[in-house]
Amino acid sequence: MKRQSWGIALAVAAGGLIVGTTQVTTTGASSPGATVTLTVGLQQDLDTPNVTAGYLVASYELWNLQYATLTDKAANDFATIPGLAESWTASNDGLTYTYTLRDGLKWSDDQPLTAEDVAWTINTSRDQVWLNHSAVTANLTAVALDDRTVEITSAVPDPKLPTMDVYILPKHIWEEPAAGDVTTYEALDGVGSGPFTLKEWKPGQEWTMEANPNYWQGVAAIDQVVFRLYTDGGAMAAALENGEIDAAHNLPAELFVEMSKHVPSPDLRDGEQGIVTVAGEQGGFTELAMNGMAGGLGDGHPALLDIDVRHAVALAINRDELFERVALGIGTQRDTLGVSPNTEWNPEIPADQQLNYDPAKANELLDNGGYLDTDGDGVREMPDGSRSLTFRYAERSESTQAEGIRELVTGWLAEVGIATEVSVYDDTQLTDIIASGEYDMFVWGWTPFVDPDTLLSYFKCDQVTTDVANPLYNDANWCSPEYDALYAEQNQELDHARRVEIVHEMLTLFHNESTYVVLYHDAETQAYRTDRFEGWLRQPADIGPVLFSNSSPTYYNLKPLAGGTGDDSGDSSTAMTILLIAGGVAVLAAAGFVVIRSRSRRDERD
Amino acid sequence: MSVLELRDLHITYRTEGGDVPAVRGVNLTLERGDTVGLAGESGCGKSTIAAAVLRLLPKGTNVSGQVLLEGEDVYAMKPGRLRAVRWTSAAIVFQGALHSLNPVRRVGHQIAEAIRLHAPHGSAAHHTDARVGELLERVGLPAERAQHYPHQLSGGQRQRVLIALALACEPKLLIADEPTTALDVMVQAQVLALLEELQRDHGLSLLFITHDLSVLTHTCEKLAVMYAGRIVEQGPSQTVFNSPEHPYTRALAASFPTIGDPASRMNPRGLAGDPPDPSALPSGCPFHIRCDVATPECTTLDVALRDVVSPGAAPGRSAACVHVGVARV
Amino acid sequence: MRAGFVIRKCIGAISTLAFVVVFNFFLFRIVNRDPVNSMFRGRNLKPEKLAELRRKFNLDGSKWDQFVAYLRQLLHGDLGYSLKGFRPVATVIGETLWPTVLLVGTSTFLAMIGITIGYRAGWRRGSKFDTTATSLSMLTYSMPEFWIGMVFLGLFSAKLGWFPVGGLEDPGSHATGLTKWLDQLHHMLLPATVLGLAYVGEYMIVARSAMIETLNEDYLQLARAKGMRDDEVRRRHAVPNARLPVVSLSAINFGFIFGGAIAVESIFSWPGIGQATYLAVRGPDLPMLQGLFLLISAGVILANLVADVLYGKLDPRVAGR
Amino acid sequence: MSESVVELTNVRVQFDGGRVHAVDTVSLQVGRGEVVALVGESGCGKTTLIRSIIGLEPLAHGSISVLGESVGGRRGLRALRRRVQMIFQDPSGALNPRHSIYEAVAEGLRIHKVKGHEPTLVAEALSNAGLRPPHRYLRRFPHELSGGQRQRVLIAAAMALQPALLLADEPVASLDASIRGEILALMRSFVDLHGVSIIAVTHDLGLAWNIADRVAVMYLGRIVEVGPTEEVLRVPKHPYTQALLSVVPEVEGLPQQILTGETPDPSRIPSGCRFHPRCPLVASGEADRLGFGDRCRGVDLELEPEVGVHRVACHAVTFAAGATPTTNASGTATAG
Amino acid sequence: MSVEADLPLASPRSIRWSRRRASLAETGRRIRKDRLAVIALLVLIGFVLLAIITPWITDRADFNAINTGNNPTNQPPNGDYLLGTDRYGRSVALQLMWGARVSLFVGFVATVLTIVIGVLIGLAAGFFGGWIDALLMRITDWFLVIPFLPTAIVLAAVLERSLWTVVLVIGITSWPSSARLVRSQVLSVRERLYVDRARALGAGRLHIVGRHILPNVTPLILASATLAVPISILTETTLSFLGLGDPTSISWGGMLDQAQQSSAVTAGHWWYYLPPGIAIMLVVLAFTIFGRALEEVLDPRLRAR
Repeated sequence: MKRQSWGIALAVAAGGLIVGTTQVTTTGASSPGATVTLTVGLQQDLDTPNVTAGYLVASYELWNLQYATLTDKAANDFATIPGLAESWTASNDGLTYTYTLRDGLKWSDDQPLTAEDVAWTINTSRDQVWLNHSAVTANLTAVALDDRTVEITSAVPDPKLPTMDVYILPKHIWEEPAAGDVTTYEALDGVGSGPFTLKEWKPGQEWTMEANPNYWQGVAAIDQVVFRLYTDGGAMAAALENGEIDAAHNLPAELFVEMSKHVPSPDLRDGEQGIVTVAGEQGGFTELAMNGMAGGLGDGHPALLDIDVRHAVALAINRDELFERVALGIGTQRDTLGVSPNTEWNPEIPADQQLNYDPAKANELLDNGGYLDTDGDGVREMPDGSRSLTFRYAERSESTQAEGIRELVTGWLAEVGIATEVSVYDDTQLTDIIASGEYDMFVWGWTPFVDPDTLLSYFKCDQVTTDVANPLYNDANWCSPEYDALYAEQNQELDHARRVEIVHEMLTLFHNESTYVVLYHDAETQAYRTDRFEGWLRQPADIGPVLFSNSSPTYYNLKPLAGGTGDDSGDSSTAMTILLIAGGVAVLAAAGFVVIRSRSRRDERD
Repeated sequence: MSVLELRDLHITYRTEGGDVPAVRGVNLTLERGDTVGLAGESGCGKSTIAAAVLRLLPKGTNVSGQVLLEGEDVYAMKPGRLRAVRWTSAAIVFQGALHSLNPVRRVGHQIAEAIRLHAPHGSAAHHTDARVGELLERVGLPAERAQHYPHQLSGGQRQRVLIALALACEPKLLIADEPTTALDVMVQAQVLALLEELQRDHGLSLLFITHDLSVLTHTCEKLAVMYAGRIVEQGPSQTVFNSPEHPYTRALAASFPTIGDPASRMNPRGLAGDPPDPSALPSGCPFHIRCDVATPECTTLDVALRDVVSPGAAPGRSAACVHVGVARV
Repeated sequence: MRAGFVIRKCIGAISTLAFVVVFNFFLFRIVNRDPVNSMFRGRNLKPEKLAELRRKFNLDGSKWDQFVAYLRQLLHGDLGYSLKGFRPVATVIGETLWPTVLLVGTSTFLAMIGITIGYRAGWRRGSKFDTTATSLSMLTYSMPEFWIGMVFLGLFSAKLGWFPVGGLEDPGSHATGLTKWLDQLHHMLLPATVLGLAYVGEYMIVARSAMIETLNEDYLQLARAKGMRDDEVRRRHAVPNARLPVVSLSAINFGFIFGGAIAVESIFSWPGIGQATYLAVRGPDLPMLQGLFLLISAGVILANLVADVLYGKLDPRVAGR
Repeated sequence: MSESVVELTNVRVQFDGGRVHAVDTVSLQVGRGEVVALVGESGCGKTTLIRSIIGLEPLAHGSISVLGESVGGRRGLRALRRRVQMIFQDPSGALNPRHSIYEAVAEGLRIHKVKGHEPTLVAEALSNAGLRPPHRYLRRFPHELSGGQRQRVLIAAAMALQPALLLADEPVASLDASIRGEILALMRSFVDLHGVSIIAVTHDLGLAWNIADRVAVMYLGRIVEVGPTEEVLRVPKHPYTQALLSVVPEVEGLPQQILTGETPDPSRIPSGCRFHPRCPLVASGEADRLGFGDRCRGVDLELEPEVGVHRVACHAVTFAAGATPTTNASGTATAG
Repeated sequence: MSVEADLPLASPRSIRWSRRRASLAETGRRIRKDRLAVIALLVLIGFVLLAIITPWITDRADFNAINTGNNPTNQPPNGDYLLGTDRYGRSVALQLMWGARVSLFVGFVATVLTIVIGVLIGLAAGFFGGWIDALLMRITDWFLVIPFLPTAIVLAAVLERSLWTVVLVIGITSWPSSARLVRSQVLSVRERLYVDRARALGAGRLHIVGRHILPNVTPLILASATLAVPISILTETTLSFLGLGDPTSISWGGMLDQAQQSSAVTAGHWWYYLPPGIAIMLVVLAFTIFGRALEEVLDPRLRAR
């Protein structure tokens, strides 16, 4: 799990990242034999194609397509299904799994893909602490029993197994870089086992992936995918509407809403069917966090130690209005954390425990707690009168929604007599401030992995930072032994139903403590054109995104529409020609004018 | 045919503050080989005349009367003809040699430019270069100076370059507008000597404009003294300087003391008051407020230039004062 | 002493560069930040790995040690690593350099049309041409370049669809030769026009006042007296003198255009230095920003040096003695 | 002979770290009520010399004393600058365009805290300088006055402090010829009425003839001839003075002797007699014929020792007089 | 000549005052002749007045998002909302008015900072000369050459986001040109003959600086300050647009940033990004026109022409 801005493979964060859209421009989908190209617009470039070093959302999409995993995730519900491994067996103690690879697996460069590749990837990533592998492989040991059999042993009981969604890398390519500093490897080799492999990267502009002829499920129906970078979301939306791109990821919310209204678009060109918008949930959410001050670091406001104050804060916030006005209703309102894109982990909070907008009750709680406005300045004071209920409120400069949230939240808090002092930080600064504990409340968010364990682990007592130089993950500085006990239990519970139950209990507990006021669950704003391709898949079904989902099954599933036009390059080049001619004429005319004028003027002054 | 003839020339500048009459009815004739000095205080209109001859006045300046260069009215010329006449019929040695030369062009280039502008088409470049060298040597500078930029030359050298430049197209008339004002005495003497020599050798007509009456007396045969846009006295220079008729000329001449003359020893003389503001001239004779012999009629009567007919007066003298001329007969 | 003049100017430029290096280093250490900590939260990285990363970003040791290390790196042409995926800053800059050179070059060229206009306007001070040109220049000068970009993008790309909404070339284009050239031209026209428009006014105004400065010079009067045509006087005598202030201001303006490119490139998704800066600012990717700043400064310092030397060439008085 | 107001002894002024010898060993004495004209071409050091008297240029060598007190050091500077006043060549530049005439005249009074009713003092000063009635001028600004009036304002401001010595740097060079006489007459009247002494720097020999008691001719930082005006201008002894006089149009009868070459450059002083490269005697071979040509080229010399009131620094003169050529002796001129 | 001027022996004070009045009147007269400058000045006065009275005639709370829940969002201009509303239903017109306060405030304060630094350094360099001059000018050259906007951006990116940071950043990056200007003016005034005369009169340094140099440099400083304000405003705008301004206060640049963030351009919400842009343009244009007119009147070098 990670902060929203550093999305990881499975989840994609929205937050304040400059994300892009996808754009699909094809050249000649209609003519047989021509390359079928899907163009996707997005607002974020790759950081690096090197899977051991990158961490941006865009890069995960690349790896999802380029590297197959032992087990796949079902498109509709994330169920673990066979991937490179066609089957697996578990040992009795549940610590060891033996996977059997499919027959005849080949890398895109025609080298055979063997169990040795798998074992090498798992063991090396564990030893070298690769960024995107080590969370899964930290406790694993893999042994290649033969070309098609690999045995993986976990040092601790792990409910996540047998799911093995780690990118398997081609040993013959990576062995050499891994012998040195693997993170400096450029990884432009484009050798993989997934449906598409990297063909070319033009940093700052786009990257192109081409269909892998050796993909184990067979070669994809589209020949290549171009990921096109737009720094400006509006420009990306315009490109989608103009047909320059086929799909867009992370559209600006306003334009997304606007587009949603116009389905099908009234100004379609011939043969176009329209633009479909998709608000894809990933389990990510935005929260207002309050400093619980466990661990003794920092200088949080003492009033926040009082659960009544935290409840009052939660009750003062009209989350429904916030969701409608700031998130524009894109996403879902949920009472507590999302710990997985899979909604089965979300608990139902009993009605009597819900903390819905009720300023009267908030006032009552505060009044009863002795937090009264004794000096009549509209702001309550502590019961002992020592200081006022003025909270430092931190937000991220990267977030486009921060302003709306701030205006509303601070406004509502003021209405129950709680003052705020707003500061704006970039992510790096805010992280440092949170680590130092010198804050009262902040707004940020998380996006979870499919398995809830990681996000749940962040709120354990041992994740409270006590050393500024080595920040841990419990950013609310909240500690509950009860929660910790439940965590330990689910962590090794191999019975899925039971594990879900425990997680529900943990989340309800967390909700009731009101350390986080979960404002809303975000959704990816995506849109695609329906005139050239069909087969768009949402993951998970009905609520998830079509692109940048956990395993991004859409691309392989897409088929070009017969008779679909979309080769608009003719259009634009005609326009360009006209334009150039017009420009040329204008330049000539201007030059002529200048010459004539200067002729006629020559003698004026004499 | 006269080389230059000014006929009833009036020049009025148009400024934001209203019209400023700078020249008010000047008649002047230069025959071939004549050297005429034009003297007067600042603001009397003498430099305006220099600019007027080649039609170099600012746009919008009102000119009436005629300027005849070899019989042809400069103000009736078509632009092409005007350009052809400039520098070939008359050339000017401007005042302030530092500013009259383009600082970013080699001086040789600037001379050559004038030659090329008026050369028949197709004349070879090396002819021009040779001619530039020749001209520079003519004014006492080594030919290599052509390669120098103005700032690399001294004031006197620059003035020589300007003279060479003026000679480039062998004009019949040379107008020297305060050519020595900024120079040191000795250099001034050098330049004056050079001008005299050139005038003699080339049979040039010379219109010499300066405020320094004593310089003119030595350099020019004829002298015209201007006051407030008008010539107030005219005649052979020695007689004008030594026995002026007009009270203004008399005062002006007296302010150049003759060294060795006991009359001026410990007795500086000059003229009270300041030169008149051309935009607000006094009524009558504009000089009357500074004049020590003014009479009541001077405040209303502005006498035109007329011949001095007093007995013993040198021929060709004229003055514009009620006290001279007819009155003395 | 021409050589002496050039050497003097070079020393000046080098000292400025040295200042920029020092300024650049300490500027980014004003705030105590540990990007590594915040960047890799949630990764369960071992402390050894974090320490290794810190070393990589030159964040360990005292400030002085860091500075020495920084200098050593610089001498090897190493600008450090971007926080984005450990890519060497120098590599990233290398990739973004060409599009910016293209864009800034084109728009500078466009903006320099203002010089010609300015000369003419100044020459005919007060004429209708002058009034029109000056008014328009003041107008474009007063508009923030990115705002012009927003308006143009909204009008010509989003609404009218005449131009692509951004990028260097068509998506997935592998065109070569003329097609590629035309494609890039088509993409560049809008941002280059915006950037050019934003600065054309400044060039025009500077050129105009430089021309007006020369208007009353006596050598123009002399040139006219020589029998030169009016436009020749302008071209051969007025312009060479009016060029001097324009040259030195062009160099300074070059820095401004670079600045303007940051916002404009980001609006038009132009994959150049400007967009990289924008992304680095929003990141924030401090090592990247540091490298970019150094590069841009070096570019502008170089431009100034060229202008200085050119100035010496154009005006013999400057380098003459 | 009256007591001396200012006494310069072997004054040397250098610029550019000693590369340029603007003034090179000059001695001069000016008596009370005496007017001395310092003549020479531009660059000969005459302006530098008077600026050094008022402490605007530091001395490299030698000493200056005014009314018996030596100049130099910051202490006495202010007092000195009351006793010595200066007027400048360009009256427009010497008046702050933003200060009214009143302030221009009052400035010195204020600096020196002159006792008395300031407006009265100012009005009197203006009146004395011929600006009458004074109150018509008080509120005016320099640009509203003519050049002559401005120079009168400067003179009024200087004289308001009742100085003993007036230094005039080309006081009429920038004025119209017709105005010059009036200004010179005004200056002379101050000498006659108030007994002020004047050192007037000029390139205009006519000015010297008009008002000066004595003339000192400078060439390349050194006085080459000094003496009573009538003698020096009527019977110049130094070839340079002779040449200078010959080219002045106001002088009748002298055959013109135009020196070749440019105004001398004080950073490159020739060896021997500093005038020898331009000296007509040397150029014509006359000096060699008479046998002192080598001396002209090789031996530097200063003014003759005090053998008379009219003194010269020329090998021809000393040779003719049979006197031993002086090389290092430094004579002091006596006031006439 | 006025009767008053003829009064004999007026007191020095009255002379000084009448002189000041006269020069002020003269400046005013010259400016008044420039019709464009007068219009520019009126525009400026209009904006400043608007900025001043805004808190009296409008309520900041009216466009606090918390109070705009019932307003229509993204409405084009209409009877209720003269310039329409933004994505949170806030009146663009109100934002524009309050934004004027911030933009002008930053423009003025940053300019004051710029000028103060510039004048101190320029005065010191010009007056003391020698090594102080050489050192200060070397530093000035450094700052002059390093590109202004990138420097400002980098500084603002490193420092915390607030209005004062923006002010500081503009001050730090834009002082060199005013320092150079002041220095050159000081040098030129110092060489004037009247300064020589003052020294010859016995004036001390303080007297010369106070009576001659400063009064002659001040008008130029004033003119260049007027010309520096629009640059400060543009810089603030750019920084805000790049997200480096103070997000908690609304400035015109911040509005443009907001417009950009909410995709107003591509969504066709022209009323959101045109008004602040036009306001910036008007103010900058007015300042520039007025500044240039002022410069022409106050700068003797330009006036001479």
